[in-house]
Amino acid sequence: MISVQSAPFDLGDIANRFAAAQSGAGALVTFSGVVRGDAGLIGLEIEHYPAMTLPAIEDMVGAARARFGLLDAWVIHRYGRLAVGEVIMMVAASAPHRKDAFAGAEFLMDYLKSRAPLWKKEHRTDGTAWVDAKDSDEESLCRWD
Amino acid sequence: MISVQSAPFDLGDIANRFAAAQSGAGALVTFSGVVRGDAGLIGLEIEHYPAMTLPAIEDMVGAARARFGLLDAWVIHRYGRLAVGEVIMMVAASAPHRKDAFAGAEFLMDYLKSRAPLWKKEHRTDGTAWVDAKDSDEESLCRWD
Amino acid sequence: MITVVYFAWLRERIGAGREQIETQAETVAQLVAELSAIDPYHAAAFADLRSVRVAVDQVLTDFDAPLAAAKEVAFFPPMTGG
Amino acid sequence: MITVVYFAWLRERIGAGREQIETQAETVAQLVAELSAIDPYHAAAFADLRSVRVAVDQVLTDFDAPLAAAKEVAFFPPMTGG
Repeated sequence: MISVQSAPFDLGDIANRFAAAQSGAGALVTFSGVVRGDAGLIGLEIEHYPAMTLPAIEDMVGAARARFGLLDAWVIHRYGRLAVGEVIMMVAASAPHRKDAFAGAEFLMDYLKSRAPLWKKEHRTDGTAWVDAKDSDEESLCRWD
Repeated sequence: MISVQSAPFDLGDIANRFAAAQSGAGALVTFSGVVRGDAGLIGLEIEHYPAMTLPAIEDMVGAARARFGLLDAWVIHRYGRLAVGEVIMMVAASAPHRKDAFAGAEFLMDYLKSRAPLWKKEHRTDGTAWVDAKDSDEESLCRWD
Repeated sequence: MITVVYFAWLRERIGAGREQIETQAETVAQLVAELSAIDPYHAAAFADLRSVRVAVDQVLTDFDAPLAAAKEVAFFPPMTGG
Repeated sequence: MITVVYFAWLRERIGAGREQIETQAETVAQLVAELSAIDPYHAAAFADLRSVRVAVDQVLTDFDAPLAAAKEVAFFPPMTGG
């Protein structure tokens, strides 16, 4: 299941639905990204490229499944305005063994961070600013080359 | 929160309670281990050393928090008889950034696998057998040295 | 005729998310040169191409890519999803 | 007097999860030698120490460890939690 949506979602509900949908998995890993309450931050605004986002994420999920033998992988990503503490996105990955489930989830996160067409803008008490891509995210992606 | 229990638990409920308990976290990682339905497997029986299990896991959680700057880490582990498909255990880790949340959860899993006083016995259609420790689990643990 | 779309600060700097362009450009780089000549806002948006990424028909590519029969070219900053 | 506890296949092989032992052993290894002499079941349990782990007063240690004032010594196979 891949969803790019403005509506909030319940991470526990998704985790349970993901678990229930698996067969043969011994390991389930989830990652959830949350709007971190840094000093002065009011919230995030997330923009995306609707015609490209879903196909790009589908490609990443396909690559992760093939590379790590994942049994399944789900991605949910929100766009629009999010308040501090809200869940931005979630990845779930299942595999027979834990190593592949962890690696698959990390691989997906690295690709989503730097290759999915989404952009974050911070709304702060002192103004707004687009979030700069981090060198560390690009380096994190390189380790899968 | 650390719990060693025979009762089943709802992983989505734990994931939501963990998320709600965090403050300042940008990244939440959960791992859930499930009884994999290998051919001939009826279920697992998990034995543990009650006087040692909780303090041993507390030490691991303390080490993970210190090493990766985790904001929080929860461990729930079941013992007793589990059927195929049941959740054996769950780890949740939170950190400001994803790298530490992933590493903290993997570190905890490696230690729980090989250093927490728990033992799995397989009940199979053709008999019972204690699960052998895997060399790969010991090697996985060594990477944190 | 090609559709050009912009996201994030490129969209804000140019003042539009989408425009139709009549062009003979054969590569992305040639299209960028034409777009930069439209007005100072476009010029500013493309002033430092190290901060600009491009997708042709919704597939990430680079500035040397041919446009061929492309219908939609998108320009945006490095992604910050996740 | 020391309490010795066994888990998993060591418990099954010895046929008991717990026993009280009167011992003058100064190290875990000396205790193992005494326990092995009790009967063939104990001997079998300790036949290959590469497959046995030990905790003294609920802390993992090794066979060289002193018993000192230890109250409880546990023997078990390599752990298979998680």
